[in-house]
Amino acid sequence: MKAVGARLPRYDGIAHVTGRTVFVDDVRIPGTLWVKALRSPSHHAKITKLDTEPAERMKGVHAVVTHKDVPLNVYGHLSALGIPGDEPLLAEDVVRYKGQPIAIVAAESEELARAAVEAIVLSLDEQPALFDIRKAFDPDAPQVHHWGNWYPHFEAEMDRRQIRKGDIDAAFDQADTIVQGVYRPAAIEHVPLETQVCQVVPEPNGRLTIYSCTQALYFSMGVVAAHLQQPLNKFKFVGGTVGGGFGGKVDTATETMCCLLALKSGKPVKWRWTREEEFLCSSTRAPWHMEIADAVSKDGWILGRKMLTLHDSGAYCRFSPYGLTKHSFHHTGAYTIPNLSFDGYVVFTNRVPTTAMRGFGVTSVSFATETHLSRIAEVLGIDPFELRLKNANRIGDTSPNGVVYTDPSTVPTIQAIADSLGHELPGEYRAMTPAQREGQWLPDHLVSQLGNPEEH
Amino acid sequence: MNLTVNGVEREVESAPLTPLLFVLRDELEIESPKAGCQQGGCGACTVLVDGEPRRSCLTPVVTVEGSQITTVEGLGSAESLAPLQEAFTHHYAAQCGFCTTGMIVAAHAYIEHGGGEDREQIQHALGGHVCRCTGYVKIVDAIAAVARGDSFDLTLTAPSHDMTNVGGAK
Amino acid sequence: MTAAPEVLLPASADEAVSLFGDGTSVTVVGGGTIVMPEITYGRLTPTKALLLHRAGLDGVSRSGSTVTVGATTTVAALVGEAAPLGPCAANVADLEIRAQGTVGGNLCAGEGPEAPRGDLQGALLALGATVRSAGAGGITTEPLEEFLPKRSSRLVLDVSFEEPAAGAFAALDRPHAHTYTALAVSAVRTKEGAVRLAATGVGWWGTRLPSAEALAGDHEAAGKAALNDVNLHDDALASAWYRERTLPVLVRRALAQLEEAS
Amino acid sequence: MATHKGRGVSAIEYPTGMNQNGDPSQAWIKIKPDGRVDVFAGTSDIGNGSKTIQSQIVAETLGVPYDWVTYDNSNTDSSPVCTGTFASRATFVAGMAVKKAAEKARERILEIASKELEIDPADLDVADGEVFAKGSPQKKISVADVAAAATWTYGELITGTGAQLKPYAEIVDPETGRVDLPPHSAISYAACAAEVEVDDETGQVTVTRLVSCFDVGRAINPTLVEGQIEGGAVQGLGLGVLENCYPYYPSVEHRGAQFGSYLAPGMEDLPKLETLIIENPSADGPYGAKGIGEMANNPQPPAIAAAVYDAVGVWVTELPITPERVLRALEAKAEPRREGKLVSFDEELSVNAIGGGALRFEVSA
Repeated sequence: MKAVGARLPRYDGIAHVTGRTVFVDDVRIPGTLWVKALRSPSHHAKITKLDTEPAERMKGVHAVVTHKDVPLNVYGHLSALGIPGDEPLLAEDVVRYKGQPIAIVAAESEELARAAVEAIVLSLDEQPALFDIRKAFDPDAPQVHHWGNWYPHFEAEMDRRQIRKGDIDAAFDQADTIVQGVYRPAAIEHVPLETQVCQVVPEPNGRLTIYSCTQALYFSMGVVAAHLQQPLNKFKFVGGTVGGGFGGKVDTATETMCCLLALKSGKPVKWRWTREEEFLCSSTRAPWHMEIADAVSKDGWILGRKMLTLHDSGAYCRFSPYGLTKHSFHHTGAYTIPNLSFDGYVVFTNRVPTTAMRGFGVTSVSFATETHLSRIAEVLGIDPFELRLKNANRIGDTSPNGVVYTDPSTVPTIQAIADSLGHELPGEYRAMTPAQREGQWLPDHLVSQLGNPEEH
Repeated sequence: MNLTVNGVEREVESAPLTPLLFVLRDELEIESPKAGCQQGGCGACTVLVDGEPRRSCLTPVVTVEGSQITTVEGLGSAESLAPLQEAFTHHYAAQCGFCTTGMIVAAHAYIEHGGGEDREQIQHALGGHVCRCTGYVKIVDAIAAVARGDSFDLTLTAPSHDMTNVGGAK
Repeated sequence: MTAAPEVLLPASADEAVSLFGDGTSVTVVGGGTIVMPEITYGRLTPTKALLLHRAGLDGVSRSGSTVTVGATTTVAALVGEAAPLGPCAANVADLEIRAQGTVGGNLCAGEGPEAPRGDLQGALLALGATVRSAGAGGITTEPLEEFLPKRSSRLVLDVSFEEPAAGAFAALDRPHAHTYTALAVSAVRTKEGAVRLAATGVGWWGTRLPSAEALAGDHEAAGKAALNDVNLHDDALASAWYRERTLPVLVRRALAQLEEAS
Repeated sequence: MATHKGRGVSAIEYPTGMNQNGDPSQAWIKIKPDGRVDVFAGTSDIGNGSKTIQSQIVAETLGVPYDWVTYDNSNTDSSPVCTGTFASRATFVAGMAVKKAAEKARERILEIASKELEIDPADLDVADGEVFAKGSPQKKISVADVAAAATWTYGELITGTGAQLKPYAEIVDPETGRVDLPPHSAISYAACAAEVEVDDETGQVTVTRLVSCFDVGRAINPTLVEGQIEGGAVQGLGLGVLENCYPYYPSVEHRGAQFGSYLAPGMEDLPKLETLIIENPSADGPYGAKGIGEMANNPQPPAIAAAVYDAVGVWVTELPITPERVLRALEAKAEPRREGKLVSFDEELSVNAIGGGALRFEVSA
């Protein structure tokens, strides 16, 4: 029988329903130490004193690790993409968000590890904190990041991501109406049912076996290897069975620290985040601030779009520059808009760093641009299905960065929704296909943006 | 202290206030109840205590001394699946699988108490169980199917000789 | 490592009272739904834990028109009661938590870390319930209003109320089975014809709404007046602003329900 | 009190694979002496079903039953590179890697079968675990016998390796954002309709129905695709009306640290979900598949926002659309500012007014 297209049973289905799937927390290793972290109680502060000795002296505490124990404490997870590192594995002289790890301990029980964390002496000099990305650019805003309050290292050391296409000023001159709006989706949690969890076993041959819930075994192995400055054959990542991820388990939030504790103590260690840590200290989806102004004609063509995006990156950049770039590439949504001017900034604040989450970079822009389109339909008095179909991207149209669309399905998906709701479309919209534009669907303003789909 | 877990009487040494969840997982090595939140908020740790669904993370072990504890292991096995296990498999009601065991145990109590196939009733009965993957649709489908008495053709199977897991087959 | 707490397992109400003593350093564990996470998360390290599951403090009894609810009666056991208590109990958390959480715990539930707890307090305040409790000074019986401020040092034995002529319960829609109610209003018409109103979610424990009661004949006016009786706060579930807008709505809805039920 | 009903729509697109590409996945396959198949890949299954999908792709490509395939993603010693399970790449990119590995193994199977059957490999096909001559299927040999022959007669191990990598698309002009290569592997599309009920006194929004249509390229396993769409729809519901780490954003006060105060959607929040799948195959995906896992939670929030407007006539453009935000909007009853040809909805939020002039976002009317 055919395997592709068939509703074959899940490979892991029987294991899941019988409770026999083994997640990281279910791996039993005798003699394992519990890990807990000393986390910053402050949103922004200088560390004036950090004394781990009282914890180290406690009976049953086998290792305490601070930034001094990390061979390469600051490593950029996306350095391969030209995004430099800014985030220390363990805080050095400053903490920039509440919950930031400062020191980690391994002890013989969870309770003891918690007590050891409490025994560490920490003194902080509180600094002014910044939470509002809209205020980050104010001259008197507190500086919250050593690079400044927004990411300055895009290509050519630009401090923003730009998209320019066509002639934006001409489009706004020609417009009958300009519709402007602001969109602000919230930070949300990934909420995997399995919290971050890791176990590390130091093997007799000097290798480390890392039981990990990472969504990306090799990526996380690369991160650990970089921090520890060791070759990949020093590590064996074991995992591949993850209790939900949604983007948050790309962060490699526990593995490196557990390796350091396993090496220092010479014993297996385990770190299972509490649900409260997961809610309060794990990275989130980013909050965004998006302003859109669309130049539209009275018959419903979108002639041009200006957009300004502020991405709340939290205290460090993690994957945010990547997310903003992806966001910019998709800021026209499923439509063809020939004239564009986009500026986007990755802005630092004193909240938990934000990271990838399902739909990374695009969930925000889909909300903004689609809600904006609904408003345009309302302003112009045009059926929202027809407005969308009219501007839908078609074969041969070009994307914001000049790439030709070869197989867009915007038209059939919209038609399918209209059908399922029993929404009557006029004949010309019912008959529309994604085929290359012609006739009434190729007005003058869309001619110059056309590309050749055969070349791609 | 003695507990009867999945029909087998077990002696336990954990301190009396220890949550049943950790007695099961850490002392008895019955790992199907999951430590999803330890706040009573997610249902991943739900087990049956004398047939009633209980959050094992909220239950001091001493309060269930002498009770019959049932986990998903006690409902059926890979070789002999319980109807709900068949239904969850057939309907793809598990994605990551982490909430699944708690869901099945709670659904078992729902069915045993005469619950029917009405979707709202199922959603109400299992309303405290969080699943982040499935959107719940297929979970409700599976429970409704069992309530209706559907039977499932599971002759078409995935390879059961190997369950790739963290750390290999168990 | 801290020593495991001493666990006290009374087999009768009398024994529970005697083991509780004046309550000093005793942590009472009813259903465990509130206490257990605190212990697990290391915020509460009991030296003595009094577990009530075998103390025989559960059950609902009726004597004439007086209803007495034992302290370890589960919230689930109240779901079938008349309004406002039944619907209020049904609105607490989810099926499994209701089957585990107890009335005593709900009354003694203090300031939750993120939102007010103790959803039943509103219904029982509206019912004019009295609480029988043990602790320093022996066993006392007092109105719930007077009990609430001292709840952390008392052991609840039972709570009693007179069956009302009619009752009503209105709450904000709960978007998720685990939330504490952001705001709820209970209303009661007593057999003598008086209207009693109370709310939860308008402060850190249940609150009577005397100003609203005084204007109960005019639902709109009563709703507005209710704002005089409360200290609204921001929390994880709702802002003071939002509670200010919706408390009058819920008072109005509860009074309308009450009128229908009467 | 009045409950108002409304309906809204949206249409979206989303790239498959990492933006700008450059994200490799690799796999290798070996065939046991009885023809059973071991697949080694480094793709984590986070519940999305990549173990199943990749096993199906291998079974299809090799022409063997699904339950002959054993899939091992358990560790980095035995499995090669996979950049990871994110960016909707587990089916599209990693699935392509296992397909290529299976194609190589299939070639070896046909070569050995060719020796056994004395038929040119080009004239052979394989299905249901048997290699047969095209046009005369009675001339056949089971894959099991081929594997046995490889092992015991020819002294060979049948393997195949595969790697998928689309080259990194450089931004060649940072002023305009132009790229030198397509920055995506494929683009998937979806449209959605939301129906809501809004209580105009409490502001409560209840989403009653979500209809979604996704172009999935090719549904390798239709039930798993439905599962992604349904799961995504409920996360989209959370984004739209429930979830918020910072209820008083930008303030960090009152963050919820419990399931009791962080409102991940529960079973009782479930609207009626309807899922439509259309298949417009991608030239670059395994069997035409695209990846839709991530975008599955993107179309609901704007459709819900439009539905709320349809119901009560206010635009709530901060997510989630909480009861409080609805009430505030109803109280403000803000009309857009109209000046010349400008229709401006959200003055007060604009960074025009803030930022000390460092950012300017000017729209000439």
